[in-house]
Amino acid sequence: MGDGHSKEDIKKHIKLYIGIFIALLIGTVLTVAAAYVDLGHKANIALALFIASVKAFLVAGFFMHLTTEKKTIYTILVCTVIFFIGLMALTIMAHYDVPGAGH
Amino acid sequence: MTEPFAFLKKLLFMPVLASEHGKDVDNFIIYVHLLMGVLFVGWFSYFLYSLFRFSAKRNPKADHFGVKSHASSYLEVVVALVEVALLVGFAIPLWAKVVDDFPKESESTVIRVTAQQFAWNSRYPGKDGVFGKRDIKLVSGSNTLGYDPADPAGKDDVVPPLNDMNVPVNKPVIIQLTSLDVIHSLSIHPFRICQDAIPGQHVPLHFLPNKEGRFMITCAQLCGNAHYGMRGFFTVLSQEKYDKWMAEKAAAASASAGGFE
Amino acid sequence: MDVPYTTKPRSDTGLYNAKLGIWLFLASEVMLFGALFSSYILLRVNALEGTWPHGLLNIPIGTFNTAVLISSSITVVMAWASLKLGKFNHFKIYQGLTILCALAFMVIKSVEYKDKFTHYEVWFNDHEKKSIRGHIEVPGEEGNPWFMTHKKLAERKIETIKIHPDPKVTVASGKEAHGGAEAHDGHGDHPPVQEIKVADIKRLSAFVPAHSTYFAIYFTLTALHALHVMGGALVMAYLWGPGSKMWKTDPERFTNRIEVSGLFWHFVDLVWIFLFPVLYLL
Amino acid sequence: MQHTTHTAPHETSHEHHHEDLGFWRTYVFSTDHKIIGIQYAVTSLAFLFFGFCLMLAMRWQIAYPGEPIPVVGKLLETILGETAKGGIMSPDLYNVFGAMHGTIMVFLAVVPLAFAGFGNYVVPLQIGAIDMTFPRINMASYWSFFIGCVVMFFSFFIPGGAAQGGWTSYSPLASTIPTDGQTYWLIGMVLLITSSLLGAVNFIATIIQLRAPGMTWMRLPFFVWAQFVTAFLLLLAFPPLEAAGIMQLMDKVFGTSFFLPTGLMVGGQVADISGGGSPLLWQHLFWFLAHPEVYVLILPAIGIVAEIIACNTRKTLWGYRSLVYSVLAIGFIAFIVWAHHMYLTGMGTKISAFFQTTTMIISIPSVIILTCLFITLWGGSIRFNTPMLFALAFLPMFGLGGLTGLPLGFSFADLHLHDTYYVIAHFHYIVAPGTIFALFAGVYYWYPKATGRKMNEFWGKVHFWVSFIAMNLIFQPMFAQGMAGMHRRMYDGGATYSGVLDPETGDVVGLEAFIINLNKGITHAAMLMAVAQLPFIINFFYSMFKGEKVDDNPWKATTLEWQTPTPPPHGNFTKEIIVYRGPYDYSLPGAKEDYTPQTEPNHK
Ligand code: HEA
Ligand code: HEA
Ligand code: CUA
Ligand SMILES: [Cu+2]
Repeated sequence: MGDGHSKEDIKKHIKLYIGIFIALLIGTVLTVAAAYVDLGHKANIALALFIASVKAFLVAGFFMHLTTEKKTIYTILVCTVIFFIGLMALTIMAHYDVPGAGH
Repeated sequence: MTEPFAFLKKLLFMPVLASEHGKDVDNFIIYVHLLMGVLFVGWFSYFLYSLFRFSAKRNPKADHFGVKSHASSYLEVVVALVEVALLVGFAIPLWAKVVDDFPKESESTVIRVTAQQFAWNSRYPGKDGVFGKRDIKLVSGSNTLGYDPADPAGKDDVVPPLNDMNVPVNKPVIIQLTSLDVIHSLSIHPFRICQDAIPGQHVPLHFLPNKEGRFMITCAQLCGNAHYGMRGFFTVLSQEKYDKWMAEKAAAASASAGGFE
Repeated sequence: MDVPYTTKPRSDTGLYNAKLGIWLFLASEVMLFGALFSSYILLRVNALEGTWPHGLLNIPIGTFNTAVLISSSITVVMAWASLKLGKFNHFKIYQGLTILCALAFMVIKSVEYKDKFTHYEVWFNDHEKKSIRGHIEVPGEEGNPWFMTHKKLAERKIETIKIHPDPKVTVASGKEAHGGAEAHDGHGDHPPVQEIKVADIKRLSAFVPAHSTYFAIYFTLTALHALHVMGGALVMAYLWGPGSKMWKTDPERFTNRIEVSGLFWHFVDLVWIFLFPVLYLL
Repeated sequence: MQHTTHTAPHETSHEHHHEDLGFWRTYVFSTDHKIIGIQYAVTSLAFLFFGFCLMLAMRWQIAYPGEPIPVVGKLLETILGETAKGGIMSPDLYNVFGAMHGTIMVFLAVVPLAFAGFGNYVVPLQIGAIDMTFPRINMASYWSFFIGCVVMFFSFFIPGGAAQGGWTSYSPLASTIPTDGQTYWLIGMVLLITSSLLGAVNFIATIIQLRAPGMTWMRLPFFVWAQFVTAFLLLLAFPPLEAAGIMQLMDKVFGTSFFLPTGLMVGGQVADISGGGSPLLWQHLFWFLAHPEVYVLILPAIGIVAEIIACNTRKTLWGYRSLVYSVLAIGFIAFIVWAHHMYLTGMGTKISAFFQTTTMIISIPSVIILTCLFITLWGGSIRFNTPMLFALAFLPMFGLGGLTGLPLGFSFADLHLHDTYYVIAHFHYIVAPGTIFALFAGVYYWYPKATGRKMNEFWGKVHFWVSFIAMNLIFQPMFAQGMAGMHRRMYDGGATYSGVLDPETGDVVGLEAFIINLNKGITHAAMLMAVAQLPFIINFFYSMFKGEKVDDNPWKATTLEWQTPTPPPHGNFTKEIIVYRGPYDYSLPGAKEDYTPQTEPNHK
């Protein structure tokens, strides 16, 4: 397991983990609070998804060590994300692009 | 028109043609098949020749490297270019015409076609040129299409018998297509049209029939055990005959009042 | 004859087998939940004006459950870090806490589910009339029945039922709606109990999947997520109990197992991070 | 967690008492990739045969609508009752058989044979690994597949029979047919998907982690590359179908409306559902899998063909790198072409332009692959043995099928061709005389590795020539039928749409009689095809015991699977494997023999 995971490193990591834990809790509170503020429907959605993405980044990046992962893993995940976005975006766009749009 | 292709169309077993844009469809199919034909004949001859020339009997010692030239790359580029040409020059603009360039409703025969297991309902707007109001909340066993019986615009709507639609020749047709139950597909080969009828969705399509005659509607989407029998007729008439037919049906409709199935 | 790289990473990829394996598996999970997510969005933009229910979930409980799951993900890294530091006892504690969190999550989730199964909406044949949400009383049933439907009412030849409509409350996103589970006695003013003729009812449904596409996707997503929680909890319980013997024989491999199961657990957490706002708040 | 492997005790017990595993652990619940490969292969060959039998019955009905099925008619009536009354196929039974032919051929026959069967047997050998990375997951994958097969097979015998919504299972049809067939189908699919996912994880991990020293990426046999990309397709494309399957199952079992719109009618009544779903959502999720799935059907086949062609031309594959980049490109683009199956669901200009473009782009790597294989022939010294014959026939057959994909790829031409027999002919040319021939080739080619004996050459050639002719007689006329406007999934083979007279003019409306009559010829050819399989089946079993004994490397091939004893023992290799060279060093200038195995060091 070597890299970055020696005992000293781990001890440093633990501090980071606790920091992230607190950030996640704050993020949760923020998400709920933001939902009660009426910013307009679209803005509410955007904000909620933004906070969720930040939290997801913290979990994936640090708890799952993705910030220091190997190239193989990155390649796999990047492809996956591209395909996921393709699936979602194209399906939804196809829903809006129908015959007689100018009709 | 396309004399040089008449033979190819026969060779490809294409059925009669009775619509304006159908010419483009046929020509386009032929262009693609020409590309395919060239590739097939070229590669196939090469293939047979190599099998003959390089059989172990004739050529006991193989050459590790074989072909050194990269001529085939040019061939691949050519194939790609032809595909781009077909795509940009024909397929995309022609498709745009089919799905977007709708004729004016006032100058067309407008029909609402609703598929159901296993028949085709049709509805014409009648004299006023306006269909009755439809509301999804009104849908019930006796009013499957959800037309508002109170709406005056719907009173003169004409509903011919199932599976039988008529239109005048040389006048654009707009069909608004939907389905009651499962997905069907309205396919009329002589017009080179095909469109899925999807419950919950109303998809418009248009074409210009340019030949009188009686044509068959095929259901092109598996829709249950009698899918194979979901046949209908689409008849293109001269304007006079059409008017006569329409008058008959309109009279029948007002006799039965409301125009409901 | 051992399959190589079960413990030590392969030098050119820098990975041991199980780590690569779990990431591949997670990639496919991304596509699984991703497809359901896409479906959620499509169904939602597809919904007819005003038919997408809002504010029917219990936000405080949801928030609390989110916190529970987040806590479990810190304990799960701590469990792994403890092993890295060679502190097996700390590992036992953290791993135990993780499993408890998982259990707590499941218990809370089932309470939420139960609430939904006994909470109703009634639509009327007269489509001018607005639907009513609330708890119902049905003759022959004690208290608030589970999973009642208009079909069952008709089958039992019941003629009238009573409904206790939910108080009006303001929910997330400032929208006004009939309150969800959080609007129990206490706040809001209670509209009077109404008597309803079964003959007037077009549909009656508890907040079950069949209620609406919203609840359909809510239950599908959360149940699938809950299955993952249970699966993860089982594996972690195994590694906490009988599986932990491996610490004595092959500590490095055991640590790897904890890391790999942790990766799975974080993923489950990650999914929830998105599910919570999307299902509860928007 | 589930991704850990062999526990240590298991391992040691292997080392010390080899024979102790007993029959069950050695042949049934085995974790050895070779046994699992053979299990997959045998199961899927049985289903291949079964899928074909379904089609034979259907072909009879298409050619002779309403006439009792010869030979098996009575039997069908006994087993299935009402739906085969008097030995005549009912429309429901036709739809059951049609849906299950598609499902079985794709998910229970070709994929498990090409990907899991050959893949399991050959990939670890070819990369010099002792087994798959996760042997126990490998076993779980097979058993999940097997249970899925049992569920699918069992569903024929429940009341109302198996699924009848086509292999595409479009909602609302599939979810509103009142029988339970679809529910079984969905449960079966979830099991099959699970199996594929486990298999895919295993293949990818194996290829990344367990390559022997010296086996760099560019020294991998092309078959391994093909399997690698295939595994990714399965890994990432299947989950959306699983999601869709779960949703359709919810629709069937819990009365939800994921795919059912508001106002839907079922059986003439307004459906008692919440509504609000989208039928097209199912199609998107289905085709998101099903297009990549067609490459799952073809890539392993291409891999097999490449191996056999290199070996039997005694030449290196021409353009190995282009081949590799092409399959990678196919693997990537395969995820964004799916909606070319949905042009006629009501698609605007922009989206259709996008999907037409990607569809054309993905055809280019296919052209490159075929070109490379064709050019490989030039300068070779071609041995026409049975595997080679099948592999060679694959090329023009796949070519024909692929080329006829091009018109379908344009939405404008699809107006005329959609859902006609032209589509049926298009993909059968790829999967039947294409993939199936490649699979036959693979069976003939690797048979000596698995059994130590060769299959009989003479009967192999008979099998080849009759099959080759029959296949073309079956599928070639379908192009004409499709062009003429004959649609697929027609219980009476299109008779209803044929030869009606216009009461006024007396003109014939609909399909011409001779187009319908082609049905008879096709059916007879399919029967010939069935007969042509007899030599194969007999040869297959006979040669196991009586076939000509051969040494470890009967084809004089270079890749690693031929560097092991035959059949390979548990653990595969008896010597340490180090790879020194690319996979196809045939007829190297200056070499003693006309092949130089990958394990041969350079003597410079
Ligand atoms: C393995 C299976 C497989 C493969 C590889 C392909 C490959 C392709 N397919 Fe096909 N397809 C199917 C299986 C397959 N398909 C199935 C099963 C269906 C029907 C599903 C259903 O509805 O039930 C279908 C349906 C289908 C449709 C939908 C039709 C419709 O329903 O209306 C379309 C449309 O774009 C399409 C296009 C293509 C294209 C462009 C390719 C391209 O990738 C092809 C590229 C290949 C080439 C271009 C060949 C190049 C060859 C040469 C250059 C050499 C020629 C030399 C000689 C012949 C000697 N296919
Ligand atoms: C991989 C996929 C695959 C394969 C290989 C085949 C193979 C064949 N298919 Fe099929 N087919 C489909 C996939 C496939 N099909 C799909 C997806 C559909 C659409 C379904 C739908 O509409 O939903 C379809 C539909 C379909 C139709 C259209 C039906 C309709 O629309 O109503 C027809 C019609 O003729 C047909 C015919 C055939 C024939 C004659 C073969 C022959 O080529 C079969 C040849 C097979 C053999 C010859 C078997 C040999 C087996 C052995 C030798 C076993 C040996 C055993 C041991 C040694 C143990 N198929
Ligand atoms: Cu309607 Cu098929
Ligand atoms: Cu496709």
